[in-house]
Amino acid sequence: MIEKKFESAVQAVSDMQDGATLLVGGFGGSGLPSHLVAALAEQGAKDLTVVSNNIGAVSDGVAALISNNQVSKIICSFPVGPHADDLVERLQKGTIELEIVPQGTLAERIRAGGAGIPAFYTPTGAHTELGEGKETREFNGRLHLLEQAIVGDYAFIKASKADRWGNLVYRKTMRNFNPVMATAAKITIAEVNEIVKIGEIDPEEIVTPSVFVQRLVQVEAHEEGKVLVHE
Amino acid sequence: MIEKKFESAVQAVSDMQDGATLLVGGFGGSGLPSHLVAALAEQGAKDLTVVSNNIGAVSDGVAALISNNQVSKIICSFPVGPHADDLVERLQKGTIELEIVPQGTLAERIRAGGAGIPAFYTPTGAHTELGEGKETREFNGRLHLLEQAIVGDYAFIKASKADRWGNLVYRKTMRNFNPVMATAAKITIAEVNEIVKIGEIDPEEIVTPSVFVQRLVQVEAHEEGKVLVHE
Amino acid sequence: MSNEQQAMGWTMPELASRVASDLEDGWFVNLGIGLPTLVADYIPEGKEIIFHSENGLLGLGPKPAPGEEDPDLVNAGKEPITLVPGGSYFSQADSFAMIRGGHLDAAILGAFQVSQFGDLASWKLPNATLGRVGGAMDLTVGSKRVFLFMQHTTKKGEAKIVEECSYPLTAKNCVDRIYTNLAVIAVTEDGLVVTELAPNVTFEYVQEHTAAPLKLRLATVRG
Amino acid sequence: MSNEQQAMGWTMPELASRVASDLEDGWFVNLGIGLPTLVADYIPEGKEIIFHSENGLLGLGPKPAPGEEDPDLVNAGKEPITLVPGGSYFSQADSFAMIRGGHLDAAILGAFQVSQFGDLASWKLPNATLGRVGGAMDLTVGSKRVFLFMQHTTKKGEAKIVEECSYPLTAKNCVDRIYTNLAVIAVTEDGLVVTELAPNVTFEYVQEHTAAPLKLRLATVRG
Repeated sequence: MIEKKFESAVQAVSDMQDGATLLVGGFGGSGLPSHLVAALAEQGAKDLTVVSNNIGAVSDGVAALISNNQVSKIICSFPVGPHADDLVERLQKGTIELEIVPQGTLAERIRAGGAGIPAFYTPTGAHTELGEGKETREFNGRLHLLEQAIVGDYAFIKASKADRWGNLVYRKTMRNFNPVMATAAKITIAEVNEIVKIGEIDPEEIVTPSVFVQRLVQVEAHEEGKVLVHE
Repeated sequence: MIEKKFESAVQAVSDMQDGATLLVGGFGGSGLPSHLVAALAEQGAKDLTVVSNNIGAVSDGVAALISNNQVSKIICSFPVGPHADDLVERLQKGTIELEIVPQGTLAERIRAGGAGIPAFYTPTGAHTELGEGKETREFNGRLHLLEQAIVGDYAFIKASKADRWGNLVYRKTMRNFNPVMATAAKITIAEVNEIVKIGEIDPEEIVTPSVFVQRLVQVEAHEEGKVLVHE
Repeated sequence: MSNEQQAMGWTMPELASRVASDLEDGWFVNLGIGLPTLVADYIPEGKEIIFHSENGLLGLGPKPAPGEEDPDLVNAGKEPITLVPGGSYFSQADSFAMIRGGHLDAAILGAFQVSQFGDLASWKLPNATLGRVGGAMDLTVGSKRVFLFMQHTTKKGEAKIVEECSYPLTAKNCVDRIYTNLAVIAVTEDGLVVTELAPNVTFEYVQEHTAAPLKLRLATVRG
Repeated sequence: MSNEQQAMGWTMPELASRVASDLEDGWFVNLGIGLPTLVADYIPEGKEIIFHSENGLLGLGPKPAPGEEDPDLVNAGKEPITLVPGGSYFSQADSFAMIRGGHLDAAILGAFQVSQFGDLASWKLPNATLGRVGGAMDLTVGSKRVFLFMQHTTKKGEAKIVEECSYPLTAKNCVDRIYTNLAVIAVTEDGLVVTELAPNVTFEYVQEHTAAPLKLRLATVRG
């Protein structure tokens, strides 16, 4: 019988190794799997490559792992925010590497990773410093960059509801990077507010089919009306 | 005020020009926009390039346009079925061109067309006759083909329900190529069984957001229990 | 000079209203973080404009009433928002497929600099350690029209409309129209063309605060 | 000889049961059109195997009762099917992202020919005007494991397991295991290895009906 539920976030991340590549969902605090991030901070795996859209928007996101010296490389689109100081300091010391990627290219590289597409061309970033050193090619008279897929060893994602097989639904803009990161890791761990019986989620409403989720952790929903992103 | 509904399938296709590229959704008879196809057969535009997964599975699909001599090129994955005779005859006469594309590559080329990705690499079809003449490249020690996006002038798709803005939901495996083709045409025409008021479709359930649909036509649902695909 | 200049012409709400009047019924429009979000408040009655937020929704509505904020419903600036009836949610991959695939009728964005060729610089200050690219590069290459919504000069009074951008580029040759407190300027193959002047602003004044050559070709007064 | 040979060893339902016993609890499995669909009927109790159908669903269930067919619910062979609780629907792009992205634990497919290197030919007869590629090329390059489910020879008694495929290839070096009415054969770096023989079938008989060298290395009898 399929059982993907782990008793705690700490248990779900316990086998993470130094040097792993980790995808972390969320857009700032919205849809951020903060319990999994906290568990990883406790677990202590180091030398991580972390892929996440925003770094520094909230204190309980990837910023916590940076402050904890667990991260050697960041791939993101928006490394700016009230909690980016430790990132800036480590960049200046040269103890962390930063790769800034346009948000759509970041999403597409992750989608490609999940979809078995090793590389694709995009017009985004051509003629800019983010395109420097990348292979280019013209299509329809327009310059494009060759971009490579991103695949994670682990993905931490957040959803509102799951069933035992790992089917997931989200709430509103909580989706953001979560459904796409779910497809692109060897082990996707979903932090959810509710686990319901098989068959209780309408098959037409499932956003992330069960095949993409390896582990589930149930956590408390954040308090009603508490906006996590404004600290 | 946004109003995408046309009075009839005939009106919705009336401006189609000779030489247009047309994407037709459906997988055999499942999710096939048969009223739009019939309207186009009546309208008579010729020299069409038609992109559709199955050719010949059902009589009221693209096979009808081929028999009507409206098609000069077919791009599909499965040109075989009880209604493929006219295709075979025209291929032998050399009056129609056929490009067979693996189903996943077909879906991905259309998705790329809708997503602004002009080309991508896939392992599918490497070392096969369908890959002959295509640019190849190794990634991770494995041979890949460079595949180009497909964009349509029109897409004919089928959905079960729409609202005035063009948001769409589907029924079961009716989805197949419909949501992806909806994204990849200049003018997407959706044949739907029901048009409901704005706000009546749960935003979490919308599969094709309104931005991808330019025209709507309401048609009768096929008869309960009638399996169109077994003729 | 700066504050004096920035006080000239249209106020930002007036400019938002001016931009809103150019959006057409049924358009799908992305509003950049900051000033451009003002535009949503000035859509004329009877026009349906559907706003896109790149974090994954179509149908961005007004700010929620105090106490009604939902942490799972935010815009690209991570501020609480609402969804209008007819709105929808989708993932980042789908949101940027929409953007890059050319499905948005317009993106209304801010700018550090814009060149006479429509090159845009908006994501990074020169010599900054960090840039904040977010969705800016995708929106500028993908949207059918890119409109800038900005003060005509910097707070220090420096020209933002220039011959060549000296700041890191967001995209080349992508801007279609520039709305500033002083004027509406079209980017054409023929260079920058002032098509409208704010009340009590002369063409000469606009040219004086612009570091690229301008032409004057006033559009017929809109009904 | 042909009918005699095809009557030897396991019947197709027995073979389906044999394949089903090798599928592991929790696997996501695609069953090719035709014979392989038999496997779904023989999953041992207590094992949860989730079947994928490339036209866009996970959780393929048994055939509907007569009169209960739904034209909007079909499998990749366009036959009416059902969905089990926990199943889901998705588009072709998502379905093949799942396939090509390596998310399926196994694909169980038919074959015209398979070579000693695991090259597969399954989509087109030599010199045919038309081929029916469908999802075969994606499934073979994308699935974690490719199992063939087939008669050991053609109806005419010709070997289907060959040194080099003479039919157009579906994919190179993609097959992991071959289940036929005569034997279970693993494709290894060391060549084709018979790991199990059907009742009353000798290794020599299998070799005689196979146009590529076989090795014998019987697996321990399964509990």
